[in-house]
Amino acid sequence: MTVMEQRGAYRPSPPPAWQPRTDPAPLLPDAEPYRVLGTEAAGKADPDLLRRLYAQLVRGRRYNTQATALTKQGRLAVYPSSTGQEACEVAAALVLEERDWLFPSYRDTLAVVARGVDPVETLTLLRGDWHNGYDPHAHRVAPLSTPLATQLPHAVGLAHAARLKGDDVVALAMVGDGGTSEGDFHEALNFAAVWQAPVVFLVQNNGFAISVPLAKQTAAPSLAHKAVGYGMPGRLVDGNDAAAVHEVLGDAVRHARAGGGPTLVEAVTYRIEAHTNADDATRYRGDAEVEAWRAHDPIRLLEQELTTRGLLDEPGVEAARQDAEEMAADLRERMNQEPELDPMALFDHVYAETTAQLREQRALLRAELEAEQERNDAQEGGAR
Amino acid sequence: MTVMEQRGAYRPSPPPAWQPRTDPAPLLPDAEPYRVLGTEAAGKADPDLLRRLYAQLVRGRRYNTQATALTKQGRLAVYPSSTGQEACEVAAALVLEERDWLFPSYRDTLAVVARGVDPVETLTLLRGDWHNGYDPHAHRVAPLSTPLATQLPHAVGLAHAARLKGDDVVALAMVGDGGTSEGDFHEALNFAAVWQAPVVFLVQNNGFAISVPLAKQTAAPSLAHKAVGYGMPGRLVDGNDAAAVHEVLGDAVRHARAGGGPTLVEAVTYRIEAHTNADDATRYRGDAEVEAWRAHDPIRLLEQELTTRGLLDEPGVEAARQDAEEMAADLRERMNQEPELDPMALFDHVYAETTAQLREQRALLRAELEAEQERNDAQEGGAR
Amino acid sequence: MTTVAVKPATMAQALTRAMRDAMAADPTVHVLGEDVGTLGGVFRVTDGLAKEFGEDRCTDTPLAEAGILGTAVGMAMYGLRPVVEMQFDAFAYPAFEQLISHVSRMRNRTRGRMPLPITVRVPYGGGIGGVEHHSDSSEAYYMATPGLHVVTPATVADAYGLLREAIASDDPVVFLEPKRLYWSKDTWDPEHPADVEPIGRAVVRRTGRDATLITYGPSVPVCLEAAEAAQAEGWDLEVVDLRSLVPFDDETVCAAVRRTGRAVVVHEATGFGGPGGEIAARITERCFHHLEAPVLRVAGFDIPYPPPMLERHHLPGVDRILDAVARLQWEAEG
Amino acid sequence: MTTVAVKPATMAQALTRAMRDAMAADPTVHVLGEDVGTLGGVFRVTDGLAKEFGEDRCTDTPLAEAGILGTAVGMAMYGLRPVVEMQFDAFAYPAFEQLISHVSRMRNRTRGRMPLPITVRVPYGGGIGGVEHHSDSSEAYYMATPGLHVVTPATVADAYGLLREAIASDDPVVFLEPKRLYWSKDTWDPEHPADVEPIGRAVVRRTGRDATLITYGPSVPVCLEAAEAAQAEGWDLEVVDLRSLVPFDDETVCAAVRRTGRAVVVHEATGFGGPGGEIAARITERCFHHLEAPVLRVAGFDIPYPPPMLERHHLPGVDRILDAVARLQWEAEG
Ligand SMILES: Cc1ncc(C[n+]2csc(CCOP(=O)(O)OP(=O)(O)O)c2C)c(N)n1
Ligand SMILES: Cc1ncc(C[n+]2csc(CCOP(=O)(O)OP(=O)(O)O)c2C)c(N)n1
Ligand SMILES: [Mg+2]
Ligand SMILES: [Mg+2]
Repeated sequence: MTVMEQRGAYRPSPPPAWQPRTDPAPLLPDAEPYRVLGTEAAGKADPDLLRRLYAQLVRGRRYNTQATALTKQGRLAVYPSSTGQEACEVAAALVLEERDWLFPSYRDTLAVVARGVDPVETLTLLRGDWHNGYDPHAHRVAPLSTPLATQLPHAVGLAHAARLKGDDVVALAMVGDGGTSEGDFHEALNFAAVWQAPVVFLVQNNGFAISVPLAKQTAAPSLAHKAVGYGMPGRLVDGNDAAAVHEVLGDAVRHARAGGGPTLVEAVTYRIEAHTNADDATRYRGDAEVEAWRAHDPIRLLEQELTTRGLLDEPGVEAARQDAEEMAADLRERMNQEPELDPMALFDHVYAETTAQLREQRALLRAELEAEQERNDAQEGGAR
Repeated sequence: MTVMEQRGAYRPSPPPAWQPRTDPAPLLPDAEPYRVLGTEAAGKADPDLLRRLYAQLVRGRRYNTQATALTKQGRLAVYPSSTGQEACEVAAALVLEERDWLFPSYRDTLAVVARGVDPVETLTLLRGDWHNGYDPHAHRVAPLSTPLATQLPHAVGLAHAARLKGDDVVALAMVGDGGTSEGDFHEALNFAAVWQAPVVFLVQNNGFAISVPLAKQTAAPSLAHKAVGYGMPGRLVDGNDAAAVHEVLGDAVRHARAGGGPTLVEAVTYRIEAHTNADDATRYRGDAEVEAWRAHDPIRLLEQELTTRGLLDEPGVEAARQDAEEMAADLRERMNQEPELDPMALFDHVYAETTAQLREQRALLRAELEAEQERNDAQEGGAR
Repeated sequence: MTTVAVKPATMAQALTRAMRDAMAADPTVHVLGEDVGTLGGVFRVTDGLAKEFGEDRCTDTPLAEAGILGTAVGMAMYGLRPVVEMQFDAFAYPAFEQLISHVSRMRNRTRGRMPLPITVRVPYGGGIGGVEHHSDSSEAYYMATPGLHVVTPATVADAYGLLREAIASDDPVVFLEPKRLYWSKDTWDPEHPADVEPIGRAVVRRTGRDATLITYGPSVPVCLEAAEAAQAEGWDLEVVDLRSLVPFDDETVCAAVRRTGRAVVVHEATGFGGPGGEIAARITERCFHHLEAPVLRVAGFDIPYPPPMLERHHLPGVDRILDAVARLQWEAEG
Repeated sequence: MTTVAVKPATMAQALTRAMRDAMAADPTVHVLGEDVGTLGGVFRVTDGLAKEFGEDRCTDTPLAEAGILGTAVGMAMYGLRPVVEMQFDAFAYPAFEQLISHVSRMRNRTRGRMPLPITVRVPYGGGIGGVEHHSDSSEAYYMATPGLHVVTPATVADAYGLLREAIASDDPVVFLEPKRLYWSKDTWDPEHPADVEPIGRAVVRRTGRDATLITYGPSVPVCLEAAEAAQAEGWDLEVVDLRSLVPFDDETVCAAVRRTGRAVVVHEATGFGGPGGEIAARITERCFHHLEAPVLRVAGFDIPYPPPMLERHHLPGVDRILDAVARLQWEAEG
């Protein structure tokens, strides 16, 4: 038998049948951000929900201006404002059940407050008396995350653990447009999809990562298009339309709770203020763009819808304003009090049980502070 | 003016026009892996190219079996075979121009050899006499990368640099299905798309990351679908069809060279051997699957096409086999020689200029080796 | 410490048994990592766990170390006790940010409200002929990170006992497994894990009068061998196995050094910036007037880990240890 | 070293000038990082570079540190000299794998054929009231990694000179910029960079007879202040500014310690596993019989970096340094 004959006995066959692991079509986002306010869909929205959203938006805006004011008074080390993004912040909080978990980034203090955490405790990180002020378990809110996108795998792990335990808990994780470029974003979404973890990823695309505009961040058709690469649905929504954000997130949360797995939601919005009070936005963007977005203000959008439909009147507006003022006054007053500081606390929670090393260092600091106290007392004594 | 009237003066407008940054439709991969061999498309394929591919595939298979044999003889510390994946390996090498760059992973020694690097120098890492054997600049081949996906940003940076310098150089980077889960994969593809860097990403989806099957690695419709999330085209190709892989990669290389930016290519293939000689594949997969893929062997596929079309006859097959045997004999012989080892080299390339510290340590080792030598000489002297 | 001899087992087997027993005792213990399920890990240390406890308890993850550790953080937040396997030392580096910025700090950040009882198992060190990136000794990175415990066994009994303790700890523990001791064998009684000293205690493996070798993990057997060889040269060496780099057992170490007045720290990690500097410095701070000579270090050279065929020149061996002992200024003594 | 006084400038300005001059002199120098272009960096250290040299030379990257350093590796492979900015110390951690597994090893891996002349600028340290993750002193991680140079200026002139040298170096340099010295001012002559000592040399900033303070970066001014204050207590202190942690200048340091017989190492990084251990250990190895007391360390506590309102308790200050000097066993002297 010749070589060719030998080979002829072998008939290569087609590859084992290939099929897409999932149908990509339903995963792709709509061609335009989904909107409710000012569209026909608004008619189907629950009036009560719209009113609750409105009250929270007004509070949220006031919270933002108050916190920014506190930076000027030196009461906060830094504040990244979510002015203009209140619809996302508020909807993210309101869409969750009590048993669900929220994973905020540093910009999302408003979502944390809207979820019910004490605003003063929420601002602890940014005031600088400790790294985190609230008990994460009390309200099921993870600490505000500063390293970008690192909170996303946490949300996935928590949601996965809840599912393993048989609890129908959903985790909602927030991240910025810039944060989507980090490897952690990728790894988190992939784990979530493979594990079918009940988690919702909310990307607030506010146009900028500090000074870097979206065009330098990604070439994707939209950030929501990233979803298909993980095998999860991507949704695109007008991030200034509170009703739309609430609806899209609500769908995603229900989907996740029902065992349908994760969703990626991109909310298109805009950061009206500078990155933080320490930033100078005039270095990288013009007024015209800001003004165009001011004209699409999330509060005004909802206000118009509500008034047009007769769901809000002047006293209603006034009541919301009043409520927000009270919140602000309370916040102002409490933030104007000096926080209680205990330097010894530096050693208390490094480990479950302190080490011999840390005991030594604790003693050193204690002795220093006592000596300082003595010197101060002596000086005061001298002065007296 | 009442509050409502004041507010009435403000008319919220739609958001600044939203549009996808790129049209997603052309970025999506075909519904099935692209095939040439055994289809009508084969008629258009260049006979010379097919013959060249065939000769290289036969060499490649022989190279794989020879290298595996060398592990059994203790001449290689470890060998990750690309048996079954030769079409991808060979096409990746042949599709590039001399001035282009290849970024291989540890499994891609065959692509490196097919690009013209001395097989012995290529195997240095796996023999264990040094971490890399060849001069990367001589053949424009980066060192084999062991940490998964870390070579991808390198390829992007190099391609970007070439473009900045005005050189029409393309970088082709290889990675496995498992490697696509790493954050570096994500960051590399994103940078490439934003910078429109002339780089082609070739994912060899061989079904497994060591023991972990694709289904535990991703829920995506296909790995090629990830492309759309970066705003680059994704292509899906039968990785055992050398003509198809060459064509798809060729298109991507030309596209990149012409300034069209990066492409993600997923080649669907199969790892016929265990992960490496040290792995036991029976722990995680059955024979049936392997056999199904053996029946779709890249060499036989091409052989059938060539013989059917009268482009290959018995002497041609024999010549290819002969050529491969010579390569194998040469490799065997040269790998059976002990590599020259110079322990002092450990200190030579840590820094451009050595440090006082390293000089001390070098002296220490030299003294130890001299003492060892003396002891050995003394023993030999005693024995004589 | 009494170790009841029962039957010989390898260190790898003891580690497997530790996870198995921990999983059986506590349903919140979950193992995750690359290839830990069906395959049982590339070193087979998780062999059988997926079969016994199911894939939800011992899970093959996607291939992404930051993702593995990051999701483990979330699992721990929800009350689980994840045991994470990093496949090799150098492949833990992608998870560095999660480890430093979150795992080590979450308890402190939340004033104790959100502890993270995570065990990160890292096969480490050389001597197994591994190609590049498979032989790093990365303990200096972990030691420099407050909030982590850093533990490494050198005996089969310790492998079991320390891993059980690590998993039970309410703090994150980086558990460094000396690769080249995986196949070391010893008799050991899994029924008496309490016979093992707790995390945070060093153990004197050999008493001696002349000088003290301070070491851990893969270098413990080497130091014991060196101590035997030293007899021939007339030195009686004490050998301390640190077991736990964090917390560090100053008491045991300093007592051993004070007894002998001379000390050499031995480890595979590079010398410069490696663990030995810290160890030598703290011994000197505490035992200065007991020292007849400076504390010396025998460590890996200050170079990237060598290729397999050259690694023997890099690793601290008996001769290099004895040379260091010889440099402990014996003349000055009399 | 003569520094011709020309006009006062801040350290940040000197750094900008160094990059500007390097870019003007060498077209292969490229700056990249987050916000380095249009904004000029969050500390404005790259201010004006994009405008002067175009966005291709000073590039705002996507937000991904591993991607930034990883692409810089590729750029260096093609003959460019990337200068990478990491926005803050803790945000360099995502790039750790690229740094350790590639940047530090590529030259060695390729036997010198593929050097990577990359400068990684990392603003580091505390004292600026930064919230969590904005004040880390991460130098111990870099020191423990062979193949990297680790450099940190403490003066305006050094900021310019060392950065020029780092960029010109054919090796990767981790260039640590003390955040709280960014706005420190000094007269300094950019026309005479050669007046600056090269990388690898420590400099005695103040001579003294009684004890030597060994320090670097942000702690240099603190040590100089402490030395002034010590005069009042009757101690004449020498202050050594290391400038370069890798390579380490044993010669200058040991000469200074031998002169005084007593030494304290001062840095912000945590003590345990921090740079001070290495420094104290190597001094002791080399100067044992010149030491009247053990080399002591004044360092950050072994805790995660504190929140802004408590950081003053953590940072080594004048009092804590003087307390350490007082513990240098002066009684034993006479
Ligand atoms: C890992 C990491 N890198 C860098 C930073 C510094 N940083 C803080 S905010 C920011 C921009 C974030 O942009 P985006 O994700 O869009 O969120 P936004 O601020 O717009 O809400 C950067 C670069 C960080 N916090 N973490
Ligand atoms: C960062 C990193 N993590 C883990 C490993 C260990 N490892 C080596 S190969 C491999 C599987 C890779 O699978 P894939 O990417 O599909 O490539 P293949 O081996 O199939 O070619 C793993 C986990 C590694 N090399 N690098
Ligand atoms: Mg943003
Ligand atoms: Mg694979």
